[in-house]
Amino acid sequence: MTIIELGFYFFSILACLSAAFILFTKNVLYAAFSLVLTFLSVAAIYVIAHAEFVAVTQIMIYVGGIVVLIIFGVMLTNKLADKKPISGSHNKFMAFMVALSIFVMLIYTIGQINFPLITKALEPNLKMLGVGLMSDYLLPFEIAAVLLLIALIGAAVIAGKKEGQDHAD
Amino acid sequence: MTQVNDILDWNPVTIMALLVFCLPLLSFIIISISKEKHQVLMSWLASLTMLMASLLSIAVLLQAWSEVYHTKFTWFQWAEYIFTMGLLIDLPAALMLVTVNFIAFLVHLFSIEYMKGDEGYKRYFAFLGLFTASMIGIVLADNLLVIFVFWELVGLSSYLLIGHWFSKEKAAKAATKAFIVNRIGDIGFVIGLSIIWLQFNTFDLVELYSLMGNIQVADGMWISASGSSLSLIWLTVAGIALFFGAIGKSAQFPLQIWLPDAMEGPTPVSALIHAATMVAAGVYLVARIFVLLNIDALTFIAFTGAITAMMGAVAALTQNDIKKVLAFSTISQLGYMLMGMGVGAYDAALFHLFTHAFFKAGLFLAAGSIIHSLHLSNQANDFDAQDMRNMGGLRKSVPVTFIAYVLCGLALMGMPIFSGFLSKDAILLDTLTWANAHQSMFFYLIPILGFGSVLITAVYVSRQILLVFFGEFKGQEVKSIKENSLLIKGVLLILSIMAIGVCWSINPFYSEMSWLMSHIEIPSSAFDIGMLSASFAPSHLMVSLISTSLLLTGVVFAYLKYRPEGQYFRNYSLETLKPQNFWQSLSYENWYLDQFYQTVFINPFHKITSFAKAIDTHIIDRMVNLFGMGSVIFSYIVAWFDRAFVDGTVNAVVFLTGRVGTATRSIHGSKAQSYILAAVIGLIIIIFLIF
Amino acid sequence: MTENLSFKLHSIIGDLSYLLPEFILVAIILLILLADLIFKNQPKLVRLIAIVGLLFELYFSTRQYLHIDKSMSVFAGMVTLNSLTAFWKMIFSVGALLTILMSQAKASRWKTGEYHMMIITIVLGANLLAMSSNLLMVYISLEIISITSYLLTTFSFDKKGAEAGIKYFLFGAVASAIMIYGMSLLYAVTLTLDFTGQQFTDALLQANPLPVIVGSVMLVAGFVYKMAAAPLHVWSPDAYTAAPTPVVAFFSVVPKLAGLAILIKVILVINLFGLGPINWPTIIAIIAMITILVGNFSALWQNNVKRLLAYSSIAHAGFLLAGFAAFSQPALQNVLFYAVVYLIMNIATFMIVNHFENSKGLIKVEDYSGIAVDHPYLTVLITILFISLTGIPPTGGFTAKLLIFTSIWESYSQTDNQWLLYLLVFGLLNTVISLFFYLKIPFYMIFRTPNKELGSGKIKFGMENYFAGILVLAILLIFFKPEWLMGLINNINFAF
Amino acid sequence: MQIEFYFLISSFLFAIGLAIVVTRKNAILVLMGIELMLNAANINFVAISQSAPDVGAGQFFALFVIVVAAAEAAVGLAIVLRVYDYFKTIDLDNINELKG
Repeated sequence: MTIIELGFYFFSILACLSAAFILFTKNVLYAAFSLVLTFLSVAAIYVIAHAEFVAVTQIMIYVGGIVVLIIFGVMLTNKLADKKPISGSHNKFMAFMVALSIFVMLIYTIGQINFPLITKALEPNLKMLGVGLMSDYLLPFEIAAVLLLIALIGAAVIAGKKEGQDHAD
Repeated sequence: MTQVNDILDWNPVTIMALLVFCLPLLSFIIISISKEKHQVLMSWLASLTMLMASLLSIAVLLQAWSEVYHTKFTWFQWAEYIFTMGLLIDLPAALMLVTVNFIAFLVHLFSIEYMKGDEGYKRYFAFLGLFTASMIGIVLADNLLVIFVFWELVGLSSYLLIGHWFSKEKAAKAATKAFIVNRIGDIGFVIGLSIIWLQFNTFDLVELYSLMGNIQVADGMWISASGSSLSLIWLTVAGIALFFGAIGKSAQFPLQIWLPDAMEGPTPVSALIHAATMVAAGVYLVARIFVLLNIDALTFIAFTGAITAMMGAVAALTQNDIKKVLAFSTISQLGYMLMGMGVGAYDAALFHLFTHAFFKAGLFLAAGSIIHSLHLSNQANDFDAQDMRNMGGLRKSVPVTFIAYVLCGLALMGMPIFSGFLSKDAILLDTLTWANAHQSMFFYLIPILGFGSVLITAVYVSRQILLVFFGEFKGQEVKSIKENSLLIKGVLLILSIMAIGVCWSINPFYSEMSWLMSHIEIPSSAFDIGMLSASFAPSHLMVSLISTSLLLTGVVFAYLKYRPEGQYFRNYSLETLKPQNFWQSLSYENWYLDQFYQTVFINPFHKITSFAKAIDTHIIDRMVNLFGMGSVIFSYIVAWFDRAFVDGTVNAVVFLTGRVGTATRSIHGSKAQSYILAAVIGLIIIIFLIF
Repeated sequence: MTENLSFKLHSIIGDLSYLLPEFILVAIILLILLADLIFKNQPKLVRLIAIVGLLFELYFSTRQYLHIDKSMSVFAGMVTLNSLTAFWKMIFSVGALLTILMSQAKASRWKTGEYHMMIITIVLGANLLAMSSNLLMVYISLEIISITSYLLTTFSFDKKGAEAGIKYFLFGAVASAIMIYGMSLLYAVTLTLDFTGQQFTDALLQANPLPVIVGSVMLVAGFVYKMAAAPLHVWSPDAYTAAPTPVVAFFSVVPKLAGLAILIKVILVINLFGLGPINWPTIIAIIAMITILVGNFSALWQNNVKRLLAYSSIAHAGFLLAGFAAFSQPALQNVLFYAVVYLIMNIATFMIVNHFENSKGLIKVEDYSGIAVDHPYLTVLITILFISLTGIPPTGGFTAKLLIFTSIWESYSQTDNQWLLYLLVFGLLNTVISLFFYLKIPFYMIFRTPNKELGSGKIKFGMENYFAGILVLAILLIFFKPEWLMGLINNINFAF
Repeated sequence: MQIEFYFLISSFLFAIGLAIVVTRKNAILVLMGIELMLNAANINFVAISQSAPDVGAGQFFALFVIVVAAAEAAVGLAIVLRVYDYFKTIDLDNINELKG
């Protein structure tokens, strides 16, 4: 067992455990921190899969952006001073059945896929990604820009303005 | 695939016919955009256009007497198929054209007086124009699809006219009922259309006639000239499915329930739509598609018609509403016509269609005249001018109406020298011939039902005449009842003259000598209908004698039972509402068909729909409920485990209540996520099913 | 590598002109943004920009429709352009134009600039979705539509809007997560994202059935969700009830048809000429049946007009799918025909409903009692529209349904797939059932006595009613002269 | 490392994400579940890109998913805040006023 394989197992188990923790914890803040852990483990898995840039992006955007947003959301919607941000759950039995059957189905499916073997070790691919973004993937790249613009404006409108209030506040 | 590329040219006859179609449409448009203060002027104008249309259609009839005119043009093209539209004027079409226009003209005239002062006067005349135009569309169209289009338009305008007094809840309901029941018949029409399309790739009637001439029937397959073959059963299905459309429109068993309710509309509308024209469209449709029908389909039609004739006649026996009696009698007479079509008496059935149109319009308008007179007289506030229990002795007050009513009534019974006798006898003769041609006794059921209906018809017509016109008036002020204006009287007189047999045949006792019937040719069908192979043709005289004696028996029976001195007449008042025995209630309630549909279709349908709604919006909650229960049980087990192994009882009870609380709370609400859950489950099921 | 790259760049620069309509859309978005920043509170200016821009876009899409006769792969295979996609683009821009025209009355209450930007963004997404030939492109354009839709749902800025927004958002996000998981499975099987290529088809044909089934179903689920067809329709009644009416009209047309466009495109590929593990015609037929059933039966008891129309649009999605289930070129033409007719009649209905809602505050069916007395013109219009939605002559709705049923029947007689027969009979029965609820509103308008509380009296006759009148005329015209529309559709080259 | 292992983890994360989405009442937690599901798909893409002939495709897809997820999260949280304004809670059980 090489060190890489060891790392892979370690981070996979970490990702799975921290994800399961989100499912079971009652405290929303703990869940958010556990999510950070999951994202970091997944980033590590990306690195093992020779996708360094994706891993960096994962850390930058997910850990640095989305989780921060989420934690802001938790804090804005809970009066932390009074009590812990606790939230329950429901539909447990049903959800368990559904998630289990989805999981089993996916496992079966994976067993049926003829995966190609990884023959070559990939060289660092940052340049390839950069060139790709400006050539083959130019159109999605530009469209994603529009998407971000609209999402930004929209989020500002939705979250910012209450009915009857002016631009002043 | 496309057989039609040459477009047939216009000629003077078809142009005239097109004009006949456009005139009522014009009247509809002009009246809709005119101002309300000109409404009386407009109604005269509408009558005038109808007069012009009638004259034009007579001109068309003269031209089409011995020749068929056909004009068509491309409507639209889809892939390699061409859909056309056009006019096909043969003798039945031309006769129908005259009938529709002439009766529409008379109804327009009648309505000017009848609807005077009505709130929706303008709307009424506008819709009348729309209806007439679409009816003419059905008559002239050369193409099943176009017929279907006008078929729907006729349904729509009839809907609007039945609901004319929409502020009456009953009228609005009746309109909806008529529309929906008709649509059920239309499903059959559409299925028939699709089968015909599949086999022949055309809807054009003339082409269908020639294509049907070239089909071959071999090994139970139905092979068209182009080589397309279908199992023979589909030919029967197509015929019956198309006939199903006619069942809806012509109010045949089992869809006749809408017609009695449709009497909520103004009486002239009932005369035009629900007696003379629209309901006859079903019969006319069967005539148009006659060559498409094979023996099985025709037998089906014959039995449906005969059963309806009997059921309608029986239901007419005990009605109290003057118009409902006529409505049921219409159902019964339409049954006659279809029975005639089914046994191959194409000419006789059409002949009955025309004679019936006139005398039934006469009866309805006479009834309308009575109702109008009673409305104008001084009666108590809650007086129901349509209820026969309020009438009696009216022959002195409204003599002209009385005469018209009796003349048309005699024609309806089929009394010799009246028009109804000629056509009804022709049909009965043919049913008997047809039954003879079949070997089984079973087929004699149809002539038996036919003759039986003659008897019952005589009874209910006599009953109505006796109850309405004889004896003493049951309302308050008999003196204030006045005969209507000259306009109404004139219309009634014209129609009652048309009820006399001489107008239709030189010899009013012998239908074969009718100028009309002898000209209608039975289209040559690919199937042997069985008329020709009859081993024994019954004598005409014998049929006439049987039917006349049945008729007289009926009249005598009716006189004995319903005569003004009799017990029935004396007891006949608003107080004795209830039918006295099972048979009477069966008749009064129209064989309990409405109740039957209510319990068998509508109630379960309501249940199913509310169930479906519940499924869509609540299934998740139900599932959650179920699993909530499951988790309660689960929690009990856990609790029991706790109690037994972990902790003391006190703790366990606390824990248990907590658990039950969570479980019940999870039963409520939770829609957003339940939606997701349901969707995911749906996906899993789909994947599972595919695999 | 460098030569290769410069070649690629050259071809991309050459391809730029093919995306002119989309560039115009982006330009409109930016212009509106600028206009909103520089001239504050100028709703008229914003509307003007949007309308003129959309007209330009429509013009260029039409040019594409007229001049492109074979499929061409543009932007390194990200999108394909042919007359079919150009036709879809025309439909989308007409839908957006009509929506903007009808939102006049209320737009000033919402944030006009943002509102128009979002409508245009959805059109952009729909255009790209219809064109895309790469799974990545499909995902991004679908997300543009979805994210903007979540935002627009909350644009009524009230409690209901917020609730519908969050429900829609959660449902949509899960659906897209499922969709990309399906994409990843298909990618694992085929090792390519370009689903129009040979490699994709070949790999699917050789693969084991289970991964293909799971992957395809998860992928298609995303489109079915966008179309609001069963079993992923549940979000739409809530969203339609709460969102502003013009937005609902827009939702019920543009994203739905965009979903249909990509669904057709993808399924024609993964059907693998009928050799694949999934019998797609049957699956589509079943989905169509369930969708029609759910739409019609749930609509029966609705009191809220918008909710009723939401279910009605679910049912129409079912009919669109039913037409597609026939799997033949004429069937596709008929689906396009139905789509156009549906666009016209649905938007026209919403125009009138919106008008009543704005000027008289009519929300429930009962509120429409006796409207006919004061507004005969609008009553006639709405009656014709409902007749068309039911599919009764003489309206375009009838012709469209007739064509759909004809193609199902033809396909049934050729393939003997029993499900198609069931679908046909079921569809016919459902047109009768739909009569019950479609007639409800005209019934109340004509046959009920007016509700005194709402007050009678004429209301201001808005500009949009003239547009509604024109659309109704178009519906009637399509019935009498269907070959005009048919001719447009016949020009389309269906080779993918 | 075999690709199967990546897929195994991803299917586990997907199932857990789904379970979170369906069970947790708090809207923000549901959002976290969605992010987990997206990550699961991303792992697949990245894993396959190691051996696919077109090396970049999977990684590009993952990149774009991350970008779109960011936009989606921003919009989602904006909507959550709006809901909180009106309902004073983000417990999905209580956000249920639109009825069928």
